[in-house]
Formats: sequence, C-alpha cells, structure tokens
Amino acid sequence: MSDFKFKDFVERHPNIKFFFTGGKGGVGKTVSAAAIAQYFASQGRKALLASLNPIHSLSTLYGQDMWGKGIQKIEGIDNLWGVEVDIKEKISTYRDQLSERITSFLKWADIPVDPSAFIDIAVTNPAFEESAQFDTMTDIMLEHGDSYDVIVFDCAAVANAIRLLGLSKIYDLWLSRMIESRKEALSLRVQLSFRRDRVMEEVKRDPMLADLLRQHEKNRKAKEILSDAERTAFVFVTIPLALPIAVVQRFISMVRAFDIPVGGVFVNRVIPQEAAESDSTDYMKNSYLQQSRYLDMIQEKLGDLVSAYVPLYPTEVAGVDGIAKFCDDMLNFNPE
Amino acid sequence: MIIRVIGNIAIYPCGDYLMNGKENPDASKERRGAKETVKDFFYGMAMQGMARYALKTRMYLEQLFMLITLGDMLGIPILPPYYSLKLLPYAVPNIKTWKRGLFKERDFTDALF
Amino acid sequence: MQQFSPAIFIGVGLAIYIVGYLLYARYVDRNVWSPNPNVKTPAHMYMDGIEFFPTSKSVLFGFQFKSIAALGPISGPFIALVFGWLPAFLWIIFGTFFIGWIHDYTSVMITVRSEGESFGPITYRMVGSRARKGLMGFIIFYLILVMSVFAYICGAFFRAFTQSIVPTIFVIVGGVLSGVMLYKLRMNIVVSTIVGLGLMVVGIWAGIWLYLQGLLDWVSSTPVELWIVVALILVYFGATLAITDCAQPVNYVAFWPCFVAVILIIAGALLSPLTMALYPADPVLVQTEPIITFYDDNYGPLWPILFVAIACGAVSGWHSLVGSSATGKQIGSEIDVLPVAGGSMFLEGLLAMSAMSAYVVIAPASVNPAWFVNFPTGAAILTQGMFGGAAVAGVILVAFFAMVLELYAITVLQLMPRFFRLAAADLAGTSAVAPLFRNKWIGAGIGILIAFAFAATGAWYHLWMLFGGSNQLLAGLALMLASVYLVRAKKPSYYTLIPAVFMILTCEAALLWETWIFVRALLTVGYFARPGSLIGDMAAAGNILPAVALTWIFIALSLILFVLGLLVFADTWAALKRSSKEAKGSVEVTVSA
Amino acid sequence: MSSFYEDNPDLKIAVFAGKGGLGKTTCSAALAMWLSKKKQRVLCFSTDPQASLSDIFEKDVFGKGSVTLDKNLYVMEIDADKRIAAFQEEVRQKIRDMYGIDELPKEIDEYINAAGAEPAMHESATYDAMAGLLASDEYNFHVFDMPPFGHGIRIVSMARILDVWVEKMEETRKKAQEYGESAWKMQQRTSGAGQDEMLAELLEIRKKLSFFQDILTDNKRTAFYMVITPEKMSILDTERALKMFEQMDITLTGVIINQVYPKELLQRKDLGDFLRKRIEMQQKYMNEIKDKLGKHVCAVIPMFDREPKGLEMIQQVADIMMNWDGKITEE
Repeated sequence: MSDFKFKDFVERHPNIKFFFTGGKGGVGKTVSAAAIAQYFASQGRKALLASLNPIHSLSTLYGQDMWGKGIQKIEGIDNLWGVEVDIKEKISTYRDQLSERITSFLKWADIPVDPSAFIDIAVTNPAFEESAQFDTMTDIMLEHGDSYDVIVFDCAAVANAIRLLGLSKIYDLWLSRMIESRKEALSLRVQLSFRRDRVMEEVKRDPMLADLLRQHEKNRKAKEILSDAERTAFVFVTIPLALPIAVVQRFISMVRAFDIPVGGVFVNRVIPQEAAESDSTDYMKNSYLQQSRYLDMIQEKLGDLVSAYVPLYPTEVAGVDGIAKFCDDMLNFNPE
Repeated sequence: MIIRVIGNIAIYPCGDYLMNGKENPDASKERRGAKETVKDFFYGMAMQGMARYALKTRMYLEQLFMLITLGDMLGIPILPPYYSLKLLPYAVPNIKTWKRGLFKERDFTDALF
Repeated sequence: MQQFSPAIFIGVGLAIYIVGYLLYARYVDRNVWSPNPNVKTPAHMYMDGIEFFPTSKSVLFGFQFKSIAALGPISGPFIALVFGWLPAFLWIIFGTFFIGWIHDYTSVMITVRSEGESFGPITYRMVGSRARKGLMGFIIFYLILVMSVFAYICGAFFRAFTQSIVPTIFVIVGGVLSGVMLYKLRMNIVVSTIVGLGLMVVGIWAGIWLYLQGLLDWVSSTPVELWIVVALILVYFGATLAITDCAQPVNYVAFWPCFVAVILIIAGALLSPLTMALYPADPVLVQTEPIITFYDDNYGPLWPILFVAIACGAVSGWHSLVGSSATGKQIGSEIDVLPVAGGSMFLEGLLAMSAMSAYVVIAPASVNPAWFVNFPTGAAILTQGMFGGAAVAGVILVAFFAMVLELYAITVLQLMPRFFRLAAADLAGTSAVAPLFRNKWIGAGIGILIAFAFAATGAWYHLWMLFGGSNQLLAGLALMLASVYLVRAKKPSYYTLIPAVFMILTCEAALLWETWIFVRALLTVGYFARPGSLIGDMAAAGNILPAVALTWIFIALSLILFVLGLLVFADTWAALKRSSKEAKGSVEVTVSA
Repeated sequence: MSSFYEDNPDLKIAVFAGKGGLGKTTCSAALAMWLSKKKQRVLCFSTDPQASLSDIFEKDVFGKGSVTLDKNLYVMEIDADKRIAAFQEEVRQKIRDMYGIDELPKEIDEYINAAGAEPAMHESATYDAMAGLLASDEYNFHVFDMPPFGHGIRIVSMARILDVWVEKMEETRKKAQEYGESAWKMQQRTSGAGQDEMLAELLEIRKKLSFFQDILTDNKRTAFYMVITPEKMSILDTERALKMFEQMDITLTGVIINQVYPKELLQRKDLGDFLRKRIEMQQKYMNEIKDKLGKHVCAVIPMFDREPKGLEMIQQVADIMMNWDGKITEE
C-alpha cells in the first residue's frame, strides 16, 4: 500500500547507512531502532545500534550491560553491535579543555579568587550536554560509518531528538559566529603583540580555532549526511493515539524544514483483530474501536509515509528473541 | 554613574567603572598649591603603589568576570546562558578595553609592579 | 687631617644636584627629547584606570622615589670607603649628575613614547629576540643576587642588632593587620596606619627592653644561617600571600619609619655642626681619610670596584624596571617625565650621600669589618644630637635605624620571589618546567631556596659586588636602548651613549675581576682563608673539595653574568649601528606619538 | 492526594517529572483542574516543547500566553523561540536606551544574534519564564509539566547551577568592588559612591533564582510527582530518577501509577487471552512497584477505554487521581 513499506523502502534505497528513530516518549523508539538494526544483522549486514539516551535503554532491552563500555557485540545474534554512550566523559574532556584555556588567559594575573570554580560552573551548563550528545552522534557517524553497513541511532525523546538534528543547523550558525569571533580575537592578539612573528605562528596553531574549525567541518559533514536521502533515513514511531500522531506530524514538518529525509512511520502497538474479537470487556472493544478511528486518521494524515504496523504484545518486548518477533511483525503484520 | 561611551572610544571603559565617573586627576593641566603638592608627594610615596595593586587586582577580577560572562565573544565557548545577555548592556562600554587587556602580549617586565 | 662636619657633604651635594637638575638635565630634556605637553601619553590613550592611568606629577614623583629608594643607596657607600671618602663622594655626585638621572629619565620617556611598553617588549622591538632573552636571563640572575645578598644582610642584622628583631617582626605583623583592617574590615586608612605604627612603637620598646635585659644575648652565638632562614620565611609569606594582603600593606607601614629615617639622617647631617656644639663629648665629624688607596688587597682596584660597590646611589638598573613597568604608564604629560624620573634620582643621590655621611662619622677604631653593620651606628651618631646626645638617644636610635635597614631589605625582598617567578616562567615559555614557576608556592620557593644557598655561603661581599655589577650593567644596557632610540629618532645620542659604554665597560671589568678573585683563590689555596666566609671556613677546616666546588659556582655565576651582559651589549651595539645607518638614509623614523 | 493538599495549604507548586508518554501532561492537567475548583487562579504550565497541553485541552494554547480555560483555570504553553526573539530585542533596546544610540555596534549586535542560537537558550528561556511566573505572584498555584528529557528535572538542577553561577559572579564582582573601594579610600576619593549596576542586576537575577530554588526544594511549598506505568523500563527509569532527586535534595512527593488495567477484569469470563496476559504482566510489575516504590505511590489511575482528552475526561481523571483508595494491588 505504501512506497515506504519497510522492506521495499530498504530495497529501493540500498545505500542508506544511518537510521534514526523518533517519536513521542514511550511509543517504542528504542525497540524500533533495535528491530531495524536486527533486521539488517539478520540479512548478514554488519549493524551498529547506538543509543544516545541518557538512560540505559539498550542495556535494559538486551539485558546486557553496555553503559559507557564502548561498542559491544550483542550476544545471541550475529552481525549486531551496540553502543550506549555515556556523554559524561565527553563533558569532562570539554571541562579540561576549557580550564586549560581560561588558565592560559590568566597567566599574569594575581587574583584572589580561584577561577576553577567558574570552569566547573561553565561546564555544568546544560548546553554542554546537548552539544556533547550531538558531538557524540557525529563522532559515531564519521568514525564508524565505514566499519558498519548500517548504524541505527536511538535518540532521546522527540523534541530533543529533533533539536539534536536541528542543532546541526543552529549549531552551525553559532559555530560560524564563534569561529569569526575567534579569528577576530586572534588578529587582535597579533596586533597587540610585540613578538609579532612568533605570535603569528602561535595564532596559526591556535588549538581553540582548530577545534572550532574541526567541529565546524564535522558539523558540515554530518549535515551533509543527515540531509542526504540516499544515506540517511529518519523513521518515526507512533501509536494509534491522538497525541503521538500529532507529535509525529509536527515532527515530520520540522524535520522536513531541516532538509532531513523521512524514511517512514512505524505504527506500533496496534491491537490485533483477533485479540479484540476474543475479548468482550469494554477495554478491548473500545480500544479497538478507538484504534480504528486513529488508524484512519493515520491513513489520512500520514498515509503514504506509513512503512510498518506492529501489533501490541501482551507482554513487554525484550531480548533478542522478542525483538526478532517485533522485527518479523514489522515486515509482515497487517492490521486489516 | 557610568560614562556611557560607545563605538570607537576604545579605551575608556573599565576606567569608568573603576572611577565611578569621577574626573581623572589629570594634574598636569591643573595648578595645585604647595600644600596639595606635598600631600600628593606623600600619597605617592606611601599609597600609590598599594592603591595601584588594589586596582590592578580589581582589573583582573573584572577581566575574569567578563571572560566568564561574555567568553564566546572571543570564541571561547564557555556557553554562558540566558543571563549573560542580561548583563551585556552594562558591559558594553568595557568590551574594548577588556579585549585589549586580554590580548595585549605582555612579558614579565609588564607584570612586575 | 682636618676634621670637618658631614654637613658639607649634604650641602655641596645638594648644591651640585640643583645645578645639575636646573641646567644639565633641563637642557637635555628640552633639546634632546623635546617633550610636548600636547601629545597624548599612553596613560591617556590606553587608560584603563589601573595600569594606564594619568597621574599627577607630585604623586608620581613620590611613587617613583619610594620605588627606587631601597637598601642599595644605604648599604652601597660603605664599601667604597676603603678607598677613602673622596672617590665615593665624587662618584655619588657625578654618577647621579651624568648617568643616574638620565638613565631613569630615558627609561620612563621611552616607555611613554612606545605606547607604554615595558623594558622587555621595547628591547625586542628595537634590538631583537635574542637580546630580550639575554636580558631576561640576566635579570633572573640579577634577582637571585638581590635576594641572596639582601637575605644575608637581613640575617646578619638580626644577629648583630638583636634589638631590631622584635620591632621588625612587629612592623610586619602591623602591616598585615592594617591590610586586613583596610581591605577586609573596610576601615579608615588613618586608623589602620595608626594601628600599624603603634605596633611598631611597642615593638621598638619591647626590643630595646629585651636587649637591655640581656635576654637576647644568646642570639649572637647562633649561626647567621638561622637568621637568614628566619628572614626568608618572612619573605616567603610575603611573596606567596596575595600581594594586597601582605607585601603591599607591610610595604606601606614600613614606609613611614623608612621615610622618617631618611629625613632624620639628612637633617642630622645638616644640623651636625649645631648639635655637636650641644654635645661636644660626642663628636659628629668625618673620621675617614679622603683618599686611602687606589688598590685594596681584599677588594681590588678603585676602578671598577668603586663604581659597582655604590650601586643605587649613583645609577641603578633597577630604576629602569620601575620606570618602564610602572611609572611610564602613568605619566600624564611628557613634560612631567623630567621632574618625576630625573627629580627622584637626584633625591636618591642625596639619600646615598646622607648614608655615606653616616658611615664616615664612625671612629676608625669602632668600624666593623662587616661594613653594612655600621649603618645604624653611624646614623645614630649623626642624629643623636637632635634627641639629647649619645647616652640616651643612642640606644633607641641604633635600634630604630637597625629596624629601618631590616625593613628596607625585607620590603624589597618580598617583591623579589614574585619577580623571579614571573621572569623564570616567561623565560621557560612553554617548556616542561614552566608550570613550576607559574605556581606561586613552588616558584617563589625555588627562588628563595636558591637565594638561601647563595646567602649561606657567607660570601656576602662577593654577592654584593656581583649584584652591583649586574645592577649597573642593567643600567648600562638600558642606556644603550635609549641610545638606539635616539639614533632612530635622529637625535643626538652622546648623552646616553657615553654613560652607557662607560657603565658597561666598568661592570664587565668588575665581573671579570670577581671571576679573577675566585680563580686566584683556586690558584692560591691560602686565599680561601678569608674570615667570615663559608668558603674560607670550609677551606680552613680542611674541606677543600666543597670549597673548590663553591668557588667554581661563583666563577660560573660571574662568567654567566659577564657573557650575558656582553651578548646583550653586542646586540644593542649592532642595533645601534643598524639604526644609525638607517637614520642616515631616509628611512621612516619610528617615533610613536 | 486530596488530603495532602488540604493538609498543606502553603503549597504553591506541583511539578510533574519523568519520562515522556506516560501521562504526565494528563496528570498535570487533571491536578490543575481539580485545584481550580478549590483554589483561586491555578495555572497549568507546560514546558514540554511537544506542546501537548493544546492536544489535551483540545484548544490551541501554544505560544498564546495565559489562556483562561475555565473559572480559575489558566493554561500556558510557551513558545520558547518567540520568547528568545523578544528577549534579544529587549536587550538591544536596553543598550540603545542606556547609551543613547540608534544603532548597535556591529560586534555587539552580532553577539546578541548568535546568543539566540546558543544551544542552551531554549531551556534557559523556559526556565526564566517559570521563575518569572512565580515571582510575579499572579497565580495562587502553579502546575508545571516538565519536558521529558533528563526526567525534566534538569531544569531543577539548572536552578542550582545558575544559582551557584550567579553567586560566584557576585562574589567576583563584590571582591572587585572591595578592592576598588579600598583604592579609592587610599586615594581619598569619595568611597562607596560606586553603584555597580551590573552587580545590582546580578543580585536581582540571583534573588529571582534563589526564590525559585527555595520554593522548589521546600516540600512544604512544592510537590514533586513522577508518573509511572507498570512496565519494566518505566520502573527502572523511575528508580534512576529517584537517585537524581536525592542528589538534588528534592523530596519526592509521590509516584502516580498510570494506565493500569483493573485487576478485576481477570475475573471476567469474557476476557480475551491477549488482555489477560497483559494484565498479568502489569500485575507482576505492580508488585514490583509496591516493593520498590511502595511508600511513594500516591495514586493509581486506571487504563481508560479511550484516550483522556477534553475537559470532561480530565475531570474524570482528576477525581480518580485525587481520591485514591491507597491500594496498589489487591491483597
């Protein structure tokens, strides 16, 4: 029924390497991401499942401790690796860099306050967390892009995921300004120096500018990848309820504004017909009735974008087998 | 009172905070009596050094303060939040001197006294 | 020998200085430098309210004088007296007249005309990178020498004048206290001053009481190293605590007795004909011969030794550091430079003259061979007439002047470890040891330990000579810079070049002489046996090897200073040649205005 | 829960934190509605950029400021982007006014622009809006629906960070001023004349922040809730969040269990296999919740047979939520 039907979509876009999942909290993004990764793994392709969630979602899902341990082989299935990033480390690198720079600024100063307190505060700034996440994501994309056939990212909750990607643009503006400021600052330094040649040399090797430029370059590459429909696909997950649908809709329009390609919508937790029929309590009946209304709504609003339906399971999805089941349904389940 | 100067009057600034808008004791253009001169001489011997240190310490603190609030103006991503923008208007006249103070290459003979 | 009153020294000195200032200095100022009152000085251009800050000339005059008047002009003259008072007198007069003031003046003026830059950057711009590095290394050794010789003097004084121990410590405590009152308790400056000085008075009283009771007699039998350590511990705190908490307020409180002492000596010398009439039993007359010798067995030939022995009273490189780092950045108008920098140097000359007066009034029989120890005695003799004669006033005055000398030494010493640390960190640049010097506790500690090691050798006389040599050599190099500047500006440069060359030659010769003295000691074992020095004691005790090692260290030190001085001199000389060639062609002249 | 509000008349704030998708917004709306019947002027404030209040109340309130929904019930969903733009303009205007200039120097203008794009700006703006609301004292009660990221309490930790930040700034400023004043005293110039406008602004900010933080960490005035569903992930997540709360000195007022299928259903013969399994799973986790978080639970909200939306439904949720019988599972 839809061009996006997962299997078809993947076959038509064989070069897609990066998958992202997004949607309202609690709709099953992590599981969907895992299912996508596992799908490719079962096809004999090397897949990496990367979680940027600040909570240990992958560890919980697979019952295998991966938190902050780098890339780990996921046991029980071939070709699948997982990584759960602890951005604290990244933040502490930021802290070190920053403190070094502030200290070098105050080289001659005899000041009665300890500037390290400021450095601590500066790096506890929430912005660091966000940039660190984005950084980590691009790092994984750029560093491991070549070693895996497919990388699936499980981003944090909707809005943050979108901002994370949107960041590539916002961040770019900010970075450009930063680079410009830094350049201005450096030229001022040269102007005000007496050892001009030497300072010029130093300025050329300025680690901060180099960092910023590197960051900018990284950012550019990431943006390029993110907006390349042949390499990146963004899969949204929703459930047949008003709020999650509204969120996905909003999300899609935002993502499109950022030139990020949409790779389909998964509709999760669809109550299977037989489950509804076998049950005569109001719950199932009403839910099923309500669901069909929402499914119509999905058809109407997202129609062609829908790439998979996944049924509601009586128990929570977990472990390689549970996800394999999810994966299977993702490919074949049809609520009609 | 802060003397509000902006644009190319580069160097005033920090000074304005420090002096609270008082006129510079630019005595070379001022005629002073013998009593004043003697008083000045004693002040110069006894206190000028100490006062200078106090003010210098103040300058370093000011610079640190500006660095923390407006660091990204120099391309140092300290990422100050929302509130540094609130402080920005007050810092405007100081920005040029601050930059000069930070970027001036100094060697130890500048830092001695 | 016709004995006469030391008032003559001060009188003649004052008269010549007035002539020097009004005629010679003013002539050079107007015709060579031509200050323009309408030009904006760096203090105006870069005014930041702190470093650059247009300040009135009377304030600056006080500031400059206070910053340059230290132990140098007070201790220096005595050593020169082995040759008789006349050479010392003439050197103080004419050194200040032809060399001293112009050195101070030009160092300020160049800063004013180079956008407020200090010594280091100016050297870099006008001469080159190597010269700046050489200068930096030179200054580091210079600072070590200042620290070690002043630390030794401090320690020796504590032991020689036990009555000064308590007052000195009280003044330091009083200084810290008034700092706390001023900064932390936000109290009035007058109140804080009164508290600080009140403590000093109590200290003097207590010191004298303890001394008279004989409770401090044990001190004289303790080793001098112990007291050097005491002094250096005081200095270490001054150098590591925030400057505004310790060094500066101590400096401030100490200023008052030091200033009173200077006034007292000058007044005492001038009034001595009168006061002697009141107390004929205690003569205040010059007791030294005008000329004793041209070659002293221990010290060496009159030239160059005399010229480096009297360090700060005639000319001093220290002043160019003060002038370019601090004063030059506060000058409000170019016409202020002469009264501020020139004026305070002439006053400094007068201070040296009064110190000399204090030494020459001591009867030869009671002269202590450790020369500097004589200052409180001499100063007390000079001034006792104003306070009721030797019997009563002598005791108090000796304690007071001894304390003043300690304070002069300690206040300068408190700045030194910090200077050392900054200079060393700058020279170390980005190398692995640089962070050591950046850390003030470690950096200052290193400086102080090195200073202690040198002071503990007990070779105070040699240290003083090396200090004087490097100090005057620094002045010579600053004058060379001024000459380069003048040549570039197409102005006559003789006024600075001749003194520069004279000073450099003299100091290099003195450094070589010092090297020779130690080489001679190696060659003739008996020469170690000079009393009072560690090397001598070691040699006498049969520890020849350590004595030889120490001697080698001194040889190395003098040679390093010699070579560094020569290097910078060669570079500045080359820059001078270059500039004079350029000035002859019509190359753009870099006069910043 | 209702007695809690009767016993604590000083309460001014209720905060709903936790992972998204569990019904936080629904619970916030329900509490706000219930309170609006008891108190004067209750504001339901959403900081969730997903803007779900609009969906729940079936009315577009996004970025429209305070919207009156019912007697004493106000709803606000802020548009951070708009606020940031307004704030930028405010700063520009202030500079223009202060220095009497028509055009800002280029570098300043650019700086202000770039700051708007700064990654933390959104969060800070939201946060400032909250602090501002509290300080304005316009409403008698505030219900804050926190964004899901970082359990929504990052905003609380940010209060602390900002508070320390401002405190440090203030310290530097004050120290600088002390030194300045000592110097002026020495120079015999008028001392104390120094009226540091920057310091004044800082103090103002700090006042606002500490006011907010004081309230937030005062369990007499602020109630903190977490919403949870009987699922493994949700439980793990809540446990983690509890640890974070502890680190921040925040006392959790209660945990609300949401989307619980009534256990009685199991008795029914017509219950399908599917739902039976689901209920059994839920009951397993309900027991786990009872063990691990039992003392915190303050309400259990059943699974509704339709999505809770609209005033009527919310009222129903409120009634259940506020009048819980205290049983997590049947004994």
